[in-house]
Amino acid sequence: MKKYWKIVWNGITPSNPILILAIGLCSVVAVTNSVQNALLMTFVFSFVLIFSEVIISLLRKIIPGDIRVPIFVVVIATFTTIATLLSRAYFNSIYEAIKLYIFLVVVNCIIIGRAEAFSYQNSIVDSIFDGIGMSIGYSWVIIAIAAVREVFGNGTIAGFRVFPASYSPALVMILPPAGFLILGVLVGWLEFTLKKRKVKK
Amino acid sequence: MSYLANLGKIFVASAFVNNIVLLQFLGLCSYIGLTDNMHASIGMGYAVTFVTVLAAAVTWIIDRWILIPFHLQPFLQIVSFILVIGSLVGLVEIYIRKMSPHLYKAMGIYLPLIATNCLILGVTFINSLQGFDFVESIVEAVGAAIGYFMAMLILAGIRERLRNSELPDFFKGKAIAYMVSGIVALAFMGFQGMIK
Amino acid sequence: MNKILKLTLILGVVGAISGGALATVYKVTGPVISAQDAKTLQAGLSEVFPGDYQFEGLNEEFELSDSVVKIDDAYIVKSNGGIIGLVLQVTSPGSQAPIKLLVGTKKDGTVSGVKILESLETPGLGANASNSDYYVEKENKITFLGQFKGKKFSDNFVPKEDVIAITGATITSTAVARGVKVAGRVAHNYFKEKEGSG
Amino acid sequence: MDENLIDLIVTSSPHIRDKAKVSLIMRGVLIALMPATIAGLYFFGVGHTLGVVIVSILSAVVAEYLSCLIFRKKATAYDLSAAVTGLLLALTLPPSSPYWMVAVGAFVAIILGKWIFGGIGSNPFNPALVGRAFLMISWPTYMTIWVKPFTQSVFPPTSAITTATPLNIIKLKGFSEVLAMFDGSRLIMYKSLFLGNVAGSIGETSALLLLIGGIALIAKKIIDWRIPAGFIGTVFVLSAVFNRDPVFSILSGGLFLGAFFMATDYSSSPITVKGRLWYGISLGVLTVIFRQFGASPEGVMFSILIMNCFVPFLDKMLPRIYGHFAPKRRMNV
Amino acid sequence: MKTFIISVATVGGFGAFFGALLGYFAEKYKVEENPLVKAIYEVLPHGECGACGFPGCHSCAEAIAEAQASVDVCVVGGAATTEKIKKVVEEFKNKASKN
Repeated sequence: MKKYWKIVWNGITPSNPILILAIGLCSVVAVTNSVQNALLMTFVFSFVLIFSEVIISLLRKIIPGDIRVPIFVVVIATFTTIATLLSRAYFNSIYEAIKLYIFLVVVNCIIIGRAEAFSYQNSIVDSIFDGIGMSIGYSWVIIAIAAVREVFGNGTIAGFRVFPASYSPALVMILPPAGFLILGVLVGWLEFTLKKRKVKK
Repeated sequence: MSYLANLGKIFVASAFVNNIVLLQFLGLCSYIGLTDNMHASIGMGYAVTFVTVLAAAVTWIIDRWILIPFHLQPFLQIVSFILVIGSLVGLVEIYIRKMSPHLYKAMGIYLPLIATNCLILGVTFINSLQGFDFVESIVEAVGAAIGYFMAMLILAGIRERLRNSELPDFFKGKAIAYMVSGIVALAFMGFQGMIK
Repeated sequence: MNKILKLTLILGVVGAISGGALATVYKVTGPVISAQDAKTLQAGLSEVFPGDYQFEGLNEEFELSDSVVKIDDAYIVKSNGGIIGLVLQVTSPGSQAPIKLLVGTKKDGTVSGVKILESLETPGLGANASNSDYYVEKENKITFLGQFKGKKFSDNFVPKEDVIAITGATITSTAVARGVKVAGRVAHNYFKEKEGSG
Repeated sequence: MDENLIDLIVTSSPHIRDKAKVSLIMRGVLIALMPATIAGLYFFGVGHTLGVVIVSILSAVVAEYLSCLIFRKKATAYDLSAAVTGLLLALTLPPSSPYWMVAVGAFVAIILGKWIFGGIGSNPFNPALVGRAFLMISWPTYMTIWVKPFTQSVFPPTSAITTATPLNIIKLKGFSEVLAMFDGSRLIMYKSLFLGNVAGSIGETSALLLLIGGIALIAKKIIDWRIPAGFIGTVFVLSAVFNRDPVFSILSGGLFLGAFFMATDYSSSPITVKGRLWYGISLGVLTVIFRQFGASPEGVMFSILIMNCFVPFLDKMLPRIYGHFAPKRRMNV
Repeated sequence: MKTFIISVATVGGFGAFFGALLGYFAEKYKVEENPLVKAIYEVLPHGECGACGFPGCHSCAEAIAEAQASVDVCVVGGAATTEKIKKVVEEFKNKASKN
C-alpha cells in the first residue's frame, strides 16, 4: 500500500506534471479562464491519462520500439474521442465550452511522456496509481490558476459570486494575456524556490 | 464579398487577429522551449510552415473524401488526423535526412517536434470546424504558420536582447519568456475587430 | 522485409481495434447525442417563439442577402393550422468558430426572439451574448439577445447604432446582429410570397 | 537645464545607467510635458483631472520604490523616471477615469512594464503603454468615456457631459459628421484640434502644446527627430492614400503624444539611425491600418507596443551608427 | 454493423499503410549514426516536446552524447530517465576504455 501511495504522491508534488515538469502547458493557459472549464478539462485529462496508461502497460511487451510513438498516439486519441463522445452525450453544456481544446489532450506532452516514461515499463496496477497521482497533480494546479483568473476576471468562482456586483472585473484576467502572465509568475516562483533549495543543499 | 477578399480575410484572421500562439495558445511547448536560440526558432518556423500546409492539404482530403462520405467524422476524426499527420511527418523526416543533409540540418531536425505539436492538429480542426474548402484551408494554414513564425521571431529577438540586462532572479529563465508573451499578447489584442 | 511486415501488421491491428472501439462507443452515445440535440432544438424553438404552438420542419432554399451568413434549417410555426411565424437556424461567422443562432420571426414583421445554439466566443466578452445575467441595459434588465425581441425586419441591425453592442466584443455583436438581419429579410420574403400565393 | 551638461547626454544610445544623468533627462521630459498637462487640466476641469494625474504619478513612484525593495536593486525611485511614466500614463487616460483604475494602471506600468525586466534601461516595451493596454483590455467601458471640454466640474466628476472623440465619430458615422460638429468648416476644425478644444485623453488633445514640448526635447537633443518625423509623416501621407483628411489625421487622437513622448522611449526604441527612421515609418503604417480597419478608432498605442516587439530586429538588420556591419555587407554583395 | 466495419477498415487501413511505409522508409533511407546517440535516443521519452531546449529528442540525444547538455536535461522523463541515460553513458565509457 505504501508503495502505491508513494506513486500517487510523486505525481502530486515531487514530479508534478505542471509545476516541476512544466510541460503540456497549452491546455493550462487555454482552459484556466474559468473553474468550470478547468474542471471538465481535468475529467477528460484524467480519463484519458489513466486508461491510456493501463492499455499501454498491458501492451508493453508486444509494442515494438520502432513504432511505439504512433501506437501511443493512437491509443491516446482513441480515449480522447471516447471522452469527447461521453461528455457530449451526458454533459453537453460543458462540452460546448471546451470542445476546441479537447484535442489539446491528444497532443499533451504529459500523457505521451507518462506513457513512455512510466507505463511502458511498469505493471498495470502501478500505472493506474501513477495516472491517478498525475491527474491530481495536474488538476489542483489548473483549478487553482483558474480560480485566481475567474475571481479577478469575473468576480466569481465556479459561477458563484465572490466579489460584490459593484466590483468591475478586470477582463484581461480571463483573456489570453493574463494566462501567460500568471503562468510566468508561477514558473518564476517555482524555478526561484527550486534554485534556492539547490543552493541550500 | 469576392472569393479573393474572403481568402485575405482568412489569412489576416489566422495570422494576426487570432494569432495561433499568442491568442489561441497552441504550440506553446516549442514556442517557449526553442526561442532561447534564434537559429532554432527560425528553423522551427520553416518546418512548421511546411508541415502545417502539408497537413492541412492531406487532412482536408481525408475529411472530405473518406470521413464525411462514410459518416465517420464525429468519432474517427481525431484518430485519423493524428495518425496521418504523425506518420507523414515521420516519413518526411526520414526522407530528407538521407537525401539532403543540408536541408535536414536547417529544417529536418525540427520535424519530429512537430508530430506532436498541437498547432498542426489545431489548424486542421479549425479548418474542419469552419467547413473551409481546399484553398481556404491552405490559406488558413499558411496564415497560422506565419503567425507562429512571427511569434517565435518576436520572442527570440526579445529574449536575445534581454540576455544583456540584469533580470531579477525571480524571472530568470523561462518565466520571463511567459511574461514577454503576455505583453506581446496584450499588444496583439489590438488587432481585434479587424475582421468583420 | 520481415520488419516491414511486422510494423504493418501491428500498426494495422492497433488501428483496427481503435476504429472498432470508437464505432462501438459511437453506437451507444450517438442516439443520446442526437436525442439531446433534438431536445435542445425543441427547447430553443419554444424559447424564441414562446407560446403553445406546433413547429414543423420546412424544406426550402432561401435567397440570401448576405454571402457569409447561412440558413441551415427552417421551421414554420403553426397555430390551429395557420402559419403565424417562422423560426430560422442561422450560422454567422463568430470570432473563432461560426455562431449558430435560432431566430424566431412573426408574421407581423417583427423578431419574436433570438437564441444562441452553439458558439465558441471568448468567455467574459463574446460569451456574454448568451449570458442571462449580462444586461446591455441595466435599468430595464435587457440582455444582449433580449434586445432583439420586437425589432422590425426592416431595421438596420448595426451594433452601436440600433443594436447595443457587448462591451469589448464587437465581432460577436456584429455576427449576431447580422444573422438576425438576414433571418429577418428571409422571413419577410417568405411571408410576402405566402400572402401573394394566397 | 544646465547648458554644460547637454553634451554628456547626447550619447545616450547604448543606455547610460548613471543616475544623475537619467534624472536630468527625465526632468527635461517632465518639463516638456508640462504645457500639455496644464492644457489638459484647463480643458477638462482641475478637480478630477488633477486627481488622475497626481494619483498616477504617486502610484508610479510608490510602485517603483516597492519594486526596488522587492527585487533588491539600488533605489531608483528618485531619478524621476517613474514620475515620467506615471505622468505619461495619466496623459493617455480619459479625464473621468476612476482613481482606483489609474492606480492599478500605474502599478502595472512600473512592475510589469519595467521591473520584471530588471528596471530602467532594460524594458523592451514602453512601460506607460503596457499599463494603458492593460487598462484598455480590462476596463474598456471606463477607457472609452470621453468628456466634453469645459464640462467636468471640480466635484463630483459625474456632472460632466460625455461625448465621442473626433476619431470615434469618424469610425462610427463618417467624416461629414465630424465636420458638422465644427459648423462644417475645416478651418475651425483644424483650429480646435490644434489647440486641443476637443474630447480625448487628458494630454493628447492639444497638438500645439505637445509640438512645443516635442520640439524643445529635440532641440535639447534628448530625443531623436527621426522617430516622430517618420511616424507623423507616414500617417500624413498614408491617410491621404486611404482618402482621409491628412491634416485631421495627424492632429486628432494620440498621435503627437505617442510620436514625441512614447515612441522615443530610450530602451524600447531602436538605437540605430536608420532603424529609428524605419521604426517611425512602420509605426505610421500600423497606426493608419489600425485606424482604418481596427475595432477601436485609435491605434497609436497598439502600434507602438507591436513595433516594440520588432525593435531587436531593426537594430540587428540595419547597420549601426558606428558602421560596424556596413563593410561586411558590401563584401557579400 | 456497417459503420463498424468501415471504421475498422479505415483506421486499420491507415495504420497498416503507414506502418508499411514507415518500415520501408526506415530500411531504405537508413542513416549510419553514432551508437551512443542511438542508445541515448532509445531511452528518451520520444514526446518530442522541445521542453529541453533542443528541437526534438534526437537532437537532445546528440547534445547529451557530445556533452553539450547534462544528463538530467529531459524534464518529461524525470528522474527515471536521468538514471537510464547515466547508465547508458557509463556503459559506453567502459566499452571505450576496454578497447
